[in-house]
Amino acid sequence: MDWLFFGEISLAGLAMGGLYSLIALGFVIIYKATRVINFAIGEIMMFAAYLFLAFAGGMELSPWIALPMAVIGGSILGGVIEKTMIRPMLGESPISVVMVTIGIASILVGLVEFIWTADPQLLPSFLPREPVFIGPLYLAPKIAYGFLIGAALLILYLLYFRFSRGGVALRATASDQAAAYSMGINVRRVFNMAWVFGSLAASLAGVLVAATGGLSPQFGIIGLSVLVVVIVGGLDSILGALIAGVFIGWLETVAGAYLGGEYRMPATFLVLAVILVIRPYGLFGTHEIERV
Amino acid sequence: MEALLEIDNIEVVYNKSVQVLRGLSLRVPEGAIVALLGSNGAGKSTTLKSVSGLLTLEDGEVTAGEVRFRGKDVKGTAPEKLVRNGLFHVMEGRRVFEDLTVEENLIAATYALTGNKPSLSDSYETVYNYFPRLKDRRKQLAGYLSGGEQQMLALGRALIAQPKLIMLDEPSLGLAPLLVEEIFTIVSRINREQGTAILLVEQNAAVSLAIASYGYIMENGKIVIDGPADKLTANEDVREFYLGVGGKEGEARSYRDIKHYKRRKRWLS
Amino acid sequence: MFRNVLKKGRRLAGLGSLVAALTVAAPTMAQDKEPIVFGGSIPLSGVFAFAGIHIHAGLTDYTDWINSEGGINGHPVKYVMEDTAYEVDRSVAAFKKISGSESPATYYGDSTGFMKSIASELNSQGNTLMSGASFATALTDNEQYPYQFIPGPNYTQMFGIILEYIASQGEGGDMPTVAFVYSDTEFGKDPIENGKDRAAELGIEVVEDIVTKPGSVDVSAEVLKLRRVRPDYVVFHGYVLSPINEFMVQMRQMGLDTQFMGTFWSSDKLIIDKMGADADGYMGVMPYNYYDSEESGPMLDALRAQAEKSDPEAGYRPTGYMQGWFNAMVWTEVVKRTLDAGKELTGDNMAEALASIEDWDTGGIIGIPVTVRDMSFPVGRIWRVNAEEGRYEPVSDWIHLD
Amino acid sequence: MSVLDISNLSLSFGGVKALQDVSFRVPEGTVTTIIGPNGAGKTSLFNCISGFYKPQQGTISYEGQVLSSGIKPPRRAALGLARTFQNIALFRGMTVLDNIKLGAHVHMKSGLLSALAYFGPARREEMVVRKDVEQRIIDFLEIDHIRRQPVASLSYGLQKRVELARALAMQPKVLMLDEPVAGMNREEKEDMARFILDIREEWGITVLMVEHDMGMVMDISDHIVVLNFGQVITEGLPSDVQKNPEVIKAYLGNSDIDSLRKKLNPEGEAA
Amino acid sequence: MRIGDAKQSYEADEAIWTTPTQKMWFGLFLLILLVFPFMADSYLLYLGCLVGIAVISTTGLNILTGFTGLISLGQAGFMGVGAYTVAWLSVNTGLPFPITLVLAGLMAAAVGILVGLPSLRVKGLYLAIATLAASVFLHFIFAEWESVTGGMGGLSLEPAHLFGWSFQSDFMMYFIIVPLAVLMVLAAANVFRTRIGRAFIAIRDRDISAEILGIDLLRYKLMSFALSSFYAGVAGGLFAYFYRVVTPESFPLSMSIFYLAAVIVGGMGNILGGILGAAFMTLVPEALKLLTAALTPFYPNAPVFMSPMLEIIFGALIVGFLIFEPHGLAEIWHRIRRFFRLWPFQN
Repeated sequence: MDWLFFGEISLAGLAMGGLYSLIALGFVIIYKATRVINFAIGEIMMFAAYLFLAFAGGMELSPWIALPMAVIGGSILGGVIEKTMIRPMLGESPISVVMVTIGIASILVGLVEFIWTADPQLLPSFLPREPVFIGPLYLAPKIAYGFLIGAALLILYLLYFRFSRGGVALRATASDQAAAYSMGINVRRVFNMAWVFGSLAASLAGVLVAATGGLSPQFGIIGLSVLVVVIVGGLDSILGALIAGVFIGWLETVAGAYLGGEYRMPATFLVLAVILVIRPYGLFGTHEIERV
Repeated sequence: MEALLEIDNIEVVYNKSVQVLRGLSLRVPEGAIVALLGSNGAGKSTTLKSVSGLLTLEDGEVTAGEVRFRGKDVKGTAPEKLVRNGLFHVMEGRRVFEDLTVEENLIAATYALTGNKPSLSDSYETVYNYFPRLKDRRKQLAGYLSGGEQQMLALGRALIAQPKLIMLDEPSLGLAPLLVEEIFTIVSRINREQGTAILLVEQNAAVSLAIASYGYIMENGKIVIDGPADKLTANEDVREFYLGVGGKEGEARSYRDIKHYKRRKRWLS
Repeated sequence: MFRNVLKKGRRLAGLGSLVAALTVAAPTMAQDKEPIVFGGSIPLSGVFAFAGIHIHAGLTDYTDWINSEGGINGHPVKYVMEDTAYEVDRSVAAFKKISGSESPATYYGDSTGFMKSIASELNSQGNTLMSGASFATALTDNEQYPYQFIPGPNYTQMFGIILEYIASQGEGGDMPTVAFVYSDTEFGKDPIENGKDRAAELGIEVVEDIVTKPGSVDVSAEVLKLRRVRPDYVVFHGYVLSPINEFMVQMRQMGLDTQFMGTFWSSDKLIIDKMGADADGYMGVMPYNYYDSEESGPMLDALRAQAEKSDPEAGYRPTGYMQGWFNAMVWTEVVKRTLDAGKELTGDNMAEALASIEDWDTGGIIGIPVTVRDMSFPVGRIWRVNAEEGRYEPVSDWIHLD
Repeated sequence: MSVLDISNLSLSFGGVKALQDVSFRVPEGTVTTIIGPNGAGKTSLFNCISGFYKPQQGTISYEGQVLSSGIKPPRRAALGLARTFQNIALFRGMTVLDNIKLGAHVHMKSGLLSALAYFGPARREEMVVRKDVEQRIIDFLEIDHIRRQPVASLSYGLQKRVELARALAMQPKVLMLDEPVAGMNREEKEDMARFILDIREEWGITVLMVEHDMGMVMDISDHIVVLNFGQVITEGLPSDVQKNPEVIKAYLGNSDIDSLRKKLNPEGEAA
Repeated sequence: MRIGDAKQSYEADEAIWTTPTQKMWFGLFLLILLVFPFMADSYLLYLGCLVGIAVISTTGLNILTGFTGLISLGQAGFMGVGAYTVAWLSVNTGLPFPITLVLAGLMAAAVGILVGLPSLRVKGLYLAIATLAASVFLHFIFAEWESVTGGMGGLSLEPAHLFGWSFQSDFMMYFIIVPLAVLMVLAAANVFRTRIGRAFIAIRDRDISAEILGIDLLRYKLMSFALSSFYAGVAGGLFAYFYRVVTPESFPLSMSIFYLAAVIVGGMGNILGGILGAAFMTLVPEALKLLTAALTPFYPNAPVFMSPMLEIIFGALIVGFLIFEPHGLAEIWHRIRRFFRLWPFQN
């Protein structure tokens, strides 16, 4: 076995996995606070990436201005979606809400095709292009720097949730909605913030992923991989999202490299199936006890 | 004295079909402890929820009557606004945020303070002063606290909010008698030292009436007996209510007799 | 983004006035003759929309042009299409709808899957000739698909042309090595087996073959794989843009001097537009002249003039446009030959007319006269990106396979 | 003769002891009631009997047979243990009639194929059940006027009655009722009490219930078991239980309120 | 008191059509279905067949998701199993279509049972993801098991045949698809008149109390999966005969979503809803295409800018339905009927 090759593959996979973790974090924030499974997360990522394209490519702004603008745009989109389409669904069955997010995904794809046409796109390159070597291991620079930016936001988020008052409100709402109300926490605002923060993470990841892989209206399919990540990690577990994200990213890449590209999805879904059988609520998810 | 909280003839319906309160009225004067007693399913918790606005979360609705807090009608006010206005509801089962630490639980309660923020570290000290045990455990996850400590934390969160009125739902639930006494002693102290009025919902009549000045007993969504605490204690009806003993001649038929009466009626009709 | 919208808005307005003109002109041309109908299942949305939109433009412009030339033997041409989103069932629906109401003589199919599933219907109706976006090898089987043809070389033949070019670059016993990179789709897998056989015949070693999903995927692992085997050539097939760009950029960052090549749908100018300088040196196989090539000819000039007329602001027209135009051109030729022979426009008669095409001068669309073989036009040329000029330049002569 | 025999039952959830060493018997043909303050473990006990919770220790015998934890809830239902729930557990998407017919599920046999075709065995069996449900239960519980209504539209009292009807359709030997009259008004309670007594007397079904309404409990129970903090404090006839000081303390707390008041409020009167 | 209570027998009371008027309408409906193919052009026929297939599959999914409460994102996968079964049998054995369709249903049911196995432990959206995983595996098998499935190129098959008849045209296929759809919908309605259907609904509404009533959860959940996938399998088999080519790309995830949307838009747990939802979801894109066609004379570019609009409208329809009419088309239908029943002349 070629260990150097394995090392390089693994490194690439882990870095990609870091971005998965970031998206999964966005997903979990929304789920934890609002109990909504957001099937449109891939499309929100896509939308932000197109915004970046518009700002950096179309309007020729510096990428470093375009990036925060696109990310903020994506998070505003999340907030608007919550306010206009998710809030009216409060109290409806989870499947109906999921279906709403699927509908939203379709709307976003249509919008993107309408505004930017269906042509595949490449984002203006803005990350350094010198090869990165970690010891003897080569790592593609886009992935390496993408990982660093993503990890920075991830750490920022974790610190915020751990130590800020807003983070406490979010976690309190996630833990017990009615009790949060009784504390004077404005729960509806927390819902909205969760969508904004969740979409923000997804948007940044969207731009970074699109910067390495390119962009098209079908970009949202990446949401499927993220779904695997959060189910494996546990829908409501931030830790789970982080670990599962890195793991699934690694697994996809290794399976793709050793078995062939057509094995990427089945390999991760196999892990998913195994997890569902042995730990139905994911590695770190909480199992809600039902009262008789 | 003008009452801090006045509930006037309210009716509450869940899911648009199940009526739980049927014309209930009660008053909590400023600075007083009032006990609301009654058996399971009588509608005690519903009464509190209809005041604090948490009813809507369970698809319940106040269909008639009025709720006034500090002289203002508060029906339909968002729960978080009520809290900021000085009305704190400690829900049944304590409902601490289990995956937050003790301190974070207290931080969460500071959301009740928006608008008037005194020095927060002072208010934490106040809480730890009443509940020294919480101070030792303030970095611990609330989920790992014992039942009694969780109840203390629930009360501590209420203290942070510096409310005019605390509505306490079944603080004795599932606690051993000694612990119940400890908690009630502190409740009484809070009332005295902070001047906070307390509406206490309980099944445990003795401890409640021991600290309350006034009591209501409810059944089937209505108040059946009320009066000053010491009078209620002496009242035979209270015993009857809780234990089904006695009952004055002619007032209540036995359920066994009713059976035959109804049966006859049915054959006749 | 906003510029794009604006641009599109203007384009729409322009077309609106153009149509007003056309509807006036059409009746005078139509006179008494029945129109010839070109039908089409066109992927204006979905994964293939980027090409579908230009195919649609090519077909529309050709129709306008031929009508302005007086139609086919005096018959006006009518182009009727429907969007399919590149989904087989919707394509079938469109076909049934259009063939039910318009009886098209010829029809554009948007995918291999559609063209296969419609074959039995087409064969039983027997009055429509079909070609389309697919260059699938299977469709050259005349037994099964008697009324379907390919408007260029099929994918296997494209691989043949590419491999022949690669072999021609080898000197003496020193044959270059090659890696195939293709998408995990029916389209992507089509020529791979045949391609390997052909490479073996030519003595070229296929050192690696890599399958990926098409579109936006991370390919760093695959790039690392190629880094191990260091192929002299990498041939892409079954992609439009991504992840070709990523392979090229990353492999160059690693210091490899691999030559990259691609088949028809992977050889659009899109690659230059999006990749910029990174696209330099990329090669593609293309049966038609590019819109901006230096070649000329009466038909190519007509095409440019018509494109200019229909949308003066669009500038360059992608290969999908050329492909759409060429399809319609072949249809016209076939219909004309059939009518000239005094025959009815049946599938059999048109297929026969198609098969009779020999040394046909395409007026500059294809640089040499072409002959139909097994319902395809096995011709092509290797082009190479000159990033500075922003276009493809020919690096080989036209290759006509026999 | 006891139909249910609970012995030394213990149950705990992660350190919290819900039941400790609980033992008692349910005599056949009686109305036996379990009472106790909130959180005393009454519903946990029901859940052990119907097989949802697996007690860590102790046994439950039913008609002399030990119900091991391998006997799952559906099997227990088939053996004749029927039950209603504290928070009504009707199927909200169905009519009253369908809810009740569901009770007869365990006694029906028709398979999927005959259900798809409907003609033949499935229909015959449905008709038999329909007739039985109509004549035996709907009539008895006086709910014929609502049989076609979806249960979600019914009042609380009627929903409880439908739940009872459904349990009866199971043809049980022991009927377990979890708070059958909670939340009802006096009239509804009277109706329910009458049904419970008739079920025992006319149908010979043993009733085991959990209830808080002491008036009704004392009137209609033959045997009372008192639980507090997961333990049996006492059991016996209603009249005996009422007088038991332990029970009084469990319900009223320390009856010497004056001393309690001093203890809780050492520094004087409440404001 | 309702008229329904005045029935002569319980049997009459339990019938699907309880009044002569209802029977008449149903008869009329059947008559229309019978006459339709003789009046319709090939496009309408095509749509008729498409709606028929969609009705079967939607009804199947409705059994699982609407009535039993088990969300499935694997419907397209199950249809694929049915389609490949038919295709394989047709290529390798040449059996007549009634046999191949039944086998397609059974094969899909078997796969359905396998996929349903986690349903005892996994609930709600986790289960939905488990079924999604299943459809990913199925797609993988379709694409890679070349000796059986023909790989990415798929399988082409001969027209359905029976007693020497070949069902090549849509006209002929209509007479297989539509009667089958009617039969299968009626069969599904029958199931919900019996204990099995009630058990499904009980599991959906409250699985714990269903258990107390003696309903073996695993058994009935698997039964629901089997029945639902049987319907999907038959629908897939018809799909295969209809298009006569089956490829892995014929059954994408978007198809599963399409059927789930059909169930929801129609009305979950409502047989009529399944029919309405299937028809609506199939016909709305067509109607929008008519709009495109109407615009094209004025804007030749209409097809280009209308196609993204279609996606936007599709999404907006789903979102709008769920927000404003969560009980779906069936509820709207009932409201219309109530309105007419309460017309001035009736009381």
